Amino acid sequence: MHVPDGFFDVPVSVGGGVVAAGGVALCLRGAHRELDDRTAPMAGLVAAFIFAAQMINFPVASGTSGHLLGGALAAILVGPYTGALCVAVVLLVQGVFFADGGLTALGINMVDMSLVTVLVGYAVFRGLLRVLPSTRKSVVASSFVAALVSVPAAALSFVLLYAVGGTTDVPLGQVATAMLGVHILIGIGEAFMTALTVASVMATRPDLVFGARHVLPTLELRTTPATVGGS
Amino acid sequence: MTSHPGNRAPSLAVHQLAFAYPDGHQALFGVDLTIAPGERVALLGPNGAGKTTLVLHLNGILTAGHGTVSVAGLPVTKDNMLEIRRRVGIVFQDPDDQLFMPTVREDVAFGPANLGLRGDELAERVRHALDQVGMLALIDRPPHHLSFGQRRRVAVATVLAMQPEILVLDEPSSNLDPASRRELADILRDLELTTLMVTHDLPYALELCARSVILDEGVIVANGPTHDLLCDQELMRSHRLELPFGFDPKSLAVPGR
Amino acid sequence: MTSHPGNRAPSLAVHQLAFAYPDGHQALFGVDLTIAPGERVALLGPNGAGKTTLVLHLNGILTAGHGTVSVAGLPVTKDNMLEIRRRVGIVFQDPDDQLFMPTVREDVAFGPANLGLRGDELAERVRHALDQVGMLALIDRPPHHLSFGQRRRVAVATVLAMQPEILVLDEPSSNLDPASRRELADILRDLELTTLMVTHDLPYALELCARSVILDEGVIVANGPTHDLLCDQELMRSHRLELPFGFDPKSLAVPGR
Amino acid sequence: MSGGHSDRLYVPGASAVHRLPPQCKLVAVLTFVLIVVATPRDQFWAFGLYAVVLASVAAVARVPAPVILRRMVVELPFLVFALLLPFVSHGERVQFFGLTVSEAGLLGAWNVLAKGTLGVVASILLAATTEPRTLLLGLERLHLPALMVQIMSFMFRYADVIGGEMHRMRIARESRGFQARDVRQLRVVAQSAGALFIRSYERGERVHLAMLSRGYAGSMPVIVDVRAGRGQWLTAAALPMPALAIAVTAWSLT
Repeated sequence: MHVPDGFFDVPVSVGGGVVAAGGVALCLRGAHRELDDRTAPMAGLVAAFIFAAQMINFPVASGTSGHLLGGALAAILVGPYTGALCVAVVLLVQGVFFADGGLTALGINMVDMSLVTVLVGYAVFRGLLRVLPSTRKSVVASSFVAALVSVPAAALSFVLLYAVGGTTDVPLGQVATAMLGVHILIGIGEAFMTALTVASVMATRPDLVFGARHVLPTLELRTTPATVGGS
Repeated sequence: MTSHPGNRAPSLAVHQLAFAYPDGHQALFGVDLTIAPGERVALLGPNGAGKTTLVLHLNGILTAGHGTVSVAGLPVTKDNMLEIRRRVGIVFQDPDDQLFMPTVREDVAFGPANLGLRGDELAERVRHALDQVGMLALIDRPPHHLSFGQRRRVAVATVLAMQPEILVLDEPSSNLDPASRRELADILRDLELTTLMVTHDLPYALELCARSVILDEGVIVANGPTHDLLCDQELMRSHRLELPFGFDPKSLAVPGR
Repeated sequence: MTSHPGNRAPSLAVHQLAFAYPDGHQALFGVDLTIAPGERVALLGPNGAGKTTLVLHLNGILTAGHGTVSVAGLPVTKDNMLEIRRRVGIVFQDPDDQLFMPTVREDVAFGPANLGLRGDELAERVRHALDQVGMLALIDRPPHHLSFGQRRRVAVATVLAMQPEILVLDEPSSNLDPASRRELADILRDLELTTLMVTHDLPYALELCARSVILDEGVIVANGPTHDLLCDQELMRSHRLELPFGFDPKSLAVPGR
Repeated sequence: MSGGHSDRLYVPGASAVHRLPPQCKLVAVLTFVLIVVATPRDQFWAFGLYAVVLASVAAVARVPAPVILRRMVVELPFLVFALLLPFVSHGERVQFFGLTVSEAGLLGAWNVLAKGTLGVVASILLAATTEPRTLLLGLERLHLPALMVQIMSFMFRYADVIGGEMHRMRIARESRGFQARDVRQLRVVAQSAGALFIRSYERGERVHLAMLSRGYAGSMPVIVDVRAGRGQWLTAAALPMPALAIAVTAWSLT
């Protein structure tokens, strides 16, 4: 859903740009707080990963395939600030270097696909973890719901923006229903992919799942007296 | 497990294979290569000679622009791709490209499970393959946490679990410490499986393979006993294959199989 | 460029270095190592011996739990970290980790620019370093367009551009084809720079380094002429260092510097 | 064979367009697209003239038409959306090729198609005449935050490396008989993605170590800089200025 030029009128396009710039500036500061002087290489590598992961096609139903958007996944793996920043970088690169998404719509694209997906996805994820027991299963389940909700949330924010500054007069209720319907379907694919990816990282390097660091087991201490001669 | 009656079809038969990449770069210019059942052959050649391109044709990842490949008599075509991929077991250079599952067990089970194996039969395949490379004790560990040498051995097991007709190894000795190198050589020798070994490591080729072929600029330029090829200084030099310091094949007896 | 008066402080002096990782795993147990200006020394040892941990202490990426490291007389401490990192040039094993800038020129300039060099002086440094490794012609290329051997050489240049006191190479011969291996050896020999070479490649160690030390289980267990160590079969075997097939150091004259 | 595709964007050349400093081109393209977006949709002739302006830039830069056409496929998903607009929009119905459609929707579809296409072609020309590296320098000159530019720079450097790893992992999977046929194979695809993430993250850590070892202390040194003179800014204005003239005329006619 990389919006091209001409979809939105000039005021909303510019407004989107201003909001996106503010959001990205906030994320830059947040990421720098989390990663310090590692920010540039780490965020760069994570952005490259998202860029590559978006090229992984996975089968949806016989014949059709989908691909990851990655907002919720990035937020859960590397934290909301770095995650949103990385997705924003990917969108910027796609717009400026690959002509994928209009230059005037760049702000709107960033707001929908980076800020909203990450904000909603991460809020849902952390909210669920707070009420669920501290287990790996909860982390995976929360990832699933977070990703599932994040995609229609982005679609909804798109519809809202369109209501304000869309260039064609369409019946908004119908469009919203259609957009949500389609994006709930896309969200299911996103949810499976996100949850399974988080599960596989949890299995090998649980410390690399930012959103679930508190679920890490504490070190086990063996306080039984040592037997002489070993077992 | 691997008895080879004399009149079987060759494990691998490559005939007049030519290939150009979509960008127009031609990598192979008519390669002929036949490997008999049970033989171990080294594929030598400088960087950019087309070695990887050739390997990717053996199991149909790339398909020939011209010429044919067949494995134990079965031609590599779209229709029998699954059987071809079972028959040709490729161990890639970087074990991290090959191992992606959370545990060693799941990684080794991946191939045979794709072939439809389930339950006890699958479990037995996995155990046997890991046993062949001496890694059975690590079956429940994440591959990510193993040493490089252990990962290389698990990568070999992932392919052995498919009971291949021919084992294809891409730079098997790279990045191994001396002891891991020797241990892998012992394992490969004990397997008694048809093997094609793509390598820069000339001593390793001499140690393991009675016969070698040299690929350069997309054609086979030499084919013969490894010892003879390595002793032909003129031939070696002209294909950027130089023997390492202190290694003199002339002083060695020809190793038997 | 590299004249070494006899009475200078040692290029590297490691004294009683011990270190444990935050998770409690102790990797070094009191390492002593001295390297004189202009010397080339090989650091041998099996996987997991603590070699990487030691290397990361040399330029203060890790800081000692106990003991000291000093480079040409300057102790490795927080206060003089920039000068230490100039003096100790580490070439990491994977050139893709080391070449992170968009072009070869910028990559080689990165180190000296961090030291404050600008303009013509910087440009001259870059050109000279690339010239030393024979890569000047590729100065404007992106690193990912180079072959593996070329990238390894550019990685060496990135460090040479800082005019280090000591060059530390982590597995310099890994993944190189025979010709690239030899070309790199020629370059390293011509540099005439104090060098510490961490390697599994025993023939390469013998070819390039008159002296070797063996690190195992966090201590230096042997220190002497490379040729002598390699000929001591008992010593080598007990530290998982086995000579490759067909390589017999006894049959070789001791290579001079 | 190489996994990435960032190289394919740039069409090497030495034309006046290629030689312009990147910041001039960025500002020119952005202004041009903004003007196009702000043009009243019912002034059909204006969009024809914009296309002529872009075509002359392409001619000066010697970017072949097939290259531009091939890259325009990124626009396809929105073509579908635009085609739907006449059927779902409000307003008076009119006959169009035998179909009853909304007049406003028809205009809306035209609006999106015309402006979207001009925007895509302008972006394609920018990427085709400027190396990614240079474009990054231009963004830096235009005061995009330095940290942002660095992140993009690392992303460009490693997109091919990670793409290559991904490509090799896929080949290794397929070599063991894997075919991604339906939803049940999703787990395997996701596990590869997880492994790829861990590899990327760990490479980031190693790159950071390598940077520290060469004296990195938190800020990247400025090694290459691109400056633009008044003349170059004027040359770059050759794109937005005619567009502005067209737009002003279009506005005055409505």
